[in-house]
Amino acid sequence: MTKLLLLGPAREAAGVSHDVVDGNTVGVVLEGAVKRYGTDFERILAVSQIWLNGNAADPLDQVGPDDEVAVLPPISGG
Amino acid sequence: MTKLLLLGPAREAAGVSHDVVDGNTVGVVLEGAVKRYGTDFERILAVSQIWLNGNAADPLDQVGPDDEVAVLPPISGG
Amino acid sequence: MVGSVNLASNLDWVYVSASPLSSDELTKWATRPNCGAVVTFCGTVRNSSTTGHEITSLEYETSTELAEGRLLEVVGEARSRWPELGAIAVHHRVGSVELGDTTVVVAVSSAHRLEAFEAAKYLIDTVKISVPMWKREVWEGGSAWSEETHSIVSVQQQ
Amino acid sequence: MVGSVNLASNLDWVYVSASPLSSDELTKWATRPNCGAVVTFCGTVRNSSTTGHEITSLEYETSTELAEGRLLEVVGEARSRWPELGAIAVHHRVGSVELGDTTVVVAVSSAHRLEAFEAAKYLIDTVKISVPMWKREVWEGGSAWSEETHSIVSVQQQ
Repeated sequence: MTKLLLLGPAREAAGVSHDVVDGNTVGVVLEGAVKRYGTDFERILAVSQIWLNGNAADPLDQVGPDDEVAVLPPISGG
Repeated sequence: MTKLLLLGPAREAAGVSHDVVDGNTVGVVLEGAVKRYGTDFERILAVSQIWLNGNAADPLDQVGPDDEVAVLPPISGG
Repeated sequence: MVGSVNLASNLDWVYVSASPLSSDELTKWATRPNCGAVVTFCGTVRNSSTTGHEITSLEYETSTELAEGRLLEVVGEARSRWPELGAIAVHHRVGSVELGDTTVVVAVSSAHRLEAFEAAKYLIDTVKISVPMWKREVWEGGSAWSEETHSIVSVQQQ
Repeated sequence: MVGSVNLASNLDWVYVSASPLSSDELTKWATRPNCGAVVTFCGTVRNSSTTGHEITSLEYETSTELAEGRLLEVVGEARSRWPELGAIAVHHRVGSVELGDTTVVVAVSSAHRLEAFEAAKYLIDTVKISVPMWKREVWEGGSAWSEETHSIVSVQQQ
């Protein structure tokens, strides 16, 4: 169980900004997210950065219930 | 007769900011100013720029009663 | 005073806000007795679109926590590049912003002006590419994400 | 609104003033619908002296007419170097200016930020060396002309 934060187009494709997903690594959490939100989300995830607690994450990083995995699609500047 | 404008240290050395001096060229007007204000003024004049009606002047430029000769010592920035 | 302030020094102030930004407030805050120069940058919404519509406003979306964290990283990188800087403030608007309104303000003070200019330019250039911030263009009857996009880059890359 | 304004365009505003300057007024004035960037520079009196005294204020002296004329020349040169600029304002204080108070403000707007930064830096650099302006340092019990001086240079030389 890990917190998931979905931003911009990822939030729009998922239909939610915050969620909780099963999994003990970043990669497993994101697989669960794709299963839950479908192919629009999967397409955006493919070009997104993944942060864990505010820093760039690796799919193999371990996660627990207090961690937050964030999906950050390409940005459009200020 | 030409208007004379004295600025910063030139104004201080002359004791006046505005004056009227005889002469039909910039050079003659400035000679008259040196005679009137003395050596402190002369020393500052030697390192000053001279403008005639807002533009850089030559000692030989002709002047009349509506013209203004300005003495601009080195500046100290903003 | 709200936003993430480095309270130890009172020299860094970053803020992501849904309320109008005041460049005057940032300029005054950044002005310090030992600093002869303050450079302020304001980015405003202009009538130019990536989607071809007559836009009436922009809608900015982010995570305040992630965005303020990244803004503090950008400020920290500026300090390491220009150690002589005085105060640094960076505020970014979120939510709906009308045409002509300010979306981002940077204010930097320094004893001398060269570093203040260089640091202000680095700060806004880096904020634009390093801080998570998504922009929707809004027009009469519709809206869409801005079509000029790029991956978020680290604060060292600029 | 006072000072020498290019009324034909309402894009250029120079002013030599004995009253306090407002960087906020210049920033707001320079903000235009087609300009996404505004860069503002404020120069303030700091506690640093060329004469070795504990200065309490500065005293600026000029001819308003000559100074405003030269400021318009500086603005004109900036326009010829960066034709895409929006509005340009340069205000300079004269008379007595206290520590911490603003002596000069430059505000420049542009569609994109690079030109606004470059032009603002050119403008203040050139104002400092091209505009007739004499500075006295004032301390408890005395005053003297600033000892850092240089000849006035043309607006093209920067």
